[in-house]
Amino acid sequence: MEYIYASLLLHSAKKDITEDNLKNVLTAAGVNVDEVRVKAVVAALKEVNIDEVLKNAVAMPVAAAAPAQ
Amino acid sequence: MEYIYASLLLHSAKKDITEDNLKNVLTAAGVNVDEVRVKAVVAALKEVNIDEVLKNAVAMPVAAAAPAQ
Amino acid sequence: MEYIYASLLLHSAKKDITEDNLKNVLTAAGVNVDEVRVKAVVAALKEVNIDEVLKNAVAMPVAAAAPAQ
Amino acid sequence: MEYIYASLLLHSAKKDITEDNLKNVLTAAGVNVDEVRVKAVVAALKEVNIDEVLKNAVAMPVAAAAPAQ
Amino acid sequence: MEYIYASLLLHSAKKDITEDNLKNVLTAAGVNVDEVRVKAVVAALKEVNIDEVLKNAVAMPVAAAAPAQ
Amino acid sequence: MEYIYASLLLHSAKKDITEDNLKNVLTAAGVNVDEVRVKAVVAALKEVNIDEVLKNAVAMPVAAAAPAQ
Amino acid sequence: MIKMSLTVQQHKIPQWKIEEVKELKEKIKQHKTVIIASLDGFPTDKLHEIRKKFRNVMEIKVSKNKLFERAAKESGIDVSKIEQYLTGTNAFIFSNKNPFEISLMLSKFKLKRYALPGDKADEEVVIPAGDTGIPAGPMISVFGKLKIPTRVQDGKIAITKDTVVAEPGQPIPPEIVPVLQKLGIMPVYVKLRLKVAYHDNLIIPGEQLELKLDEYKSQILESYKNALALGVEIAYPEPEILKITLGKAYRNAMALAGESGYITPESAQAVFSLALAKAYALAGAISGKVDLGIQVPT
Repeated sequence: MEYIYASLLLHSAKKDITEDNLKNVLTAAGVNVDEVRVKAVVAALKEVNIDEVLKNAVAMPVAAAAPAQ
Repeated sequence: MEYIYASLLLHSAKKDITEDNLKNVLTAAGVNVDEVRVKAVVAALKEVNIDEVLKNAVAMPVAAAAPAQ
Repeated sequence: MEYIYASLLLHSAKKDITEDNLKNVLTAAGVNVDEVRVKAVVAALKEVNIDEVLKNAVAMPVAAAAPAQ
Repeated sequence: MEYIYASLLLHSAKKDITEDNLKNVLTAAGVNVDEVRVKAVVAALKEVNIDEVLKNAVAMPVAAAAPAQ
Repeated sequence: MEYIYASLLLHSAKKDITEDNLKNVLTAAGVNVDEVRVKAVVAALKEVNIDEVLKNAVAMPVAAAAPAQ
Repeated sequence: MEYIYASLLLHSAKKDITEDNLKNVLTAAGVNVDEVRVKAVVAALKEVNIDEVLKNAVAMPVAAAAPAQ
Repeated sequence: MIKMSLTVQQHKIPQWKIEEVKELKEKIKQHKTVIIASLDGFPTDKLHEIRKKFRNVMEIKVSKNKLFERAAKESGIDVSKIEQYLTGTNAFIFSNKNPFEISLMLSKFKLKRYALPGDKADEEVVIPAGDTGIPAGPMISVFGKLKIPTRVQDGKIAITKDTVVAEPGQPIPPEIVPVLQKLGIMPVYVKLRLKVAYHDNLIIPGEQLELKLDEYKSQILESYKNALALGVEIAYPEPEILKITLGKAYRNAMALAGESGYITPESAQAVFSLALAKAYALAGAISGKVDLGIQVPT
């Protein structure tokens, strides 16, 4: 999930999710960056309206059934 | 949410959520780091069992997301 | 459900759900194509606004069953 | 979602979700196949019990949709 | 439920739900038509926005029976 | 959904869901009958225990209460 | 000469004060965190319990504000930023821990005291069944008024049943306060109020020091949900996310099957459930007006 968190961090900090930015963040977090993956994530996120996705994520019914132990 | 995303990034990368690590990640993301906040987050997350919180989240519906346009 | 998955694949790839396209995909997946089914599916889907269906499918409360441990 | 629908199609057709099979299906659907993504999806799905996931998905609300227009 | 199914069939086929239409459909299905009931159903449905009702039915969580096993 | 409603009507009227019966009902409802679809539905229903399916559907919390007018 | 010695005389500071400032300076120098905590209204005997509990983590010193201010100034702390907190009676906490951690530790350590008239209960106050040792007398009517069942046994009042006299947050009936003391029940929490922390040249006001862990938890949850949602949206190939994406794809397929009436053994349930839901909705909409001869679940 590192690539997703790093992307969300950038988005949240109002920075563009570019390959360089993503790599910087991941490297700073001590992640061994996989160039191809970075490219894939950046490309995929370009087609997504992140704000919209997050809005719906929050609006989601949090029927958080706690796992029955 | 930058501080939380950064923390989850570290957690996901199996790094300790220390002040230094957090500051590094935030700085790499271009965030103007607030020292007090970093300290607060680090102290709070020492008390919170992130894995436990996430486990409960998984029981949760993540329907998510706007229709792809 | 192969015919539905194949249709969704085509829809997702922004291709028309025609008999030929459906047959191609199904064949590539190693499915023994049943002409009647193909025709039926193509005809039925013509009457459906797939985007609308998907939007609603996703927006629905996904009252997650707690993962049985 | 193309890679996901293609995977489910293969699963539903009781074919192995291998890189080759996935590529064949995607190509037949006219998708420009991204080798890296195929690898990633195949690898990730190896760790997922698809039948289990689908069973749980059904425990969730059976979809639905706006009336066909 | 025959009268309801027949009404839905007519509605779905974009035909008016008249006494004659309803009787025709029911008769074709081999149902012994009850004139009074036909009249009552037709009259009652006149006051109902069927599309609206169906839309709401669908938006509801049809919480699928979890596969009992 | 016409084919489904017609099937349910026949089932509810305790008639066999044969191609002829289905065609009769659909024709009576003014539907332009698509032979292929009729065949597909009848064939598909042969593999399904409708009573069982309906029982489960009803057993479900089909919260399909009428919308308050 | 005489004048000079007079001046010295005037500025003569008692030796103990000099010693104390020196000690405070040492402690400031040796610790990264200095917290000023208010002792106003804080029972001093409880300070001892805190000291005992946390002696490996922090040192607590009660001192005069003036002396601390002098020590702080001489240690190079910008006193102008903390002098507003140097009023009333204060304790000074020295530690090398992150001040937020200190704050958490202190808030988790429940110190209890006896109730005073007018106090609210911090936890459920139960008068336990059993002998009270209180001689039968006017107290019987107090118990009666509070609906505490009693009987007299050997001239003493005995409670016959555990009885709650105050729920958490409720005021404690003043009449019962002496009884609680007699029974050794301490239903009120005391907490050291942290006024400000000085740490690494940062001044952190007390209200900021209180970490709301529940908020952190919900933020983590929200972040995680966001990550999953975003991951699902781009069908990110990671098992954690794929599980959800597969479920979504499956539900999409079922929805499409349902809406298009596509029947397979797998989709039949979805198809007929949808059809039935619609049928029942329609039946429900007219059931008040028409006898359909069926039962419509509502």
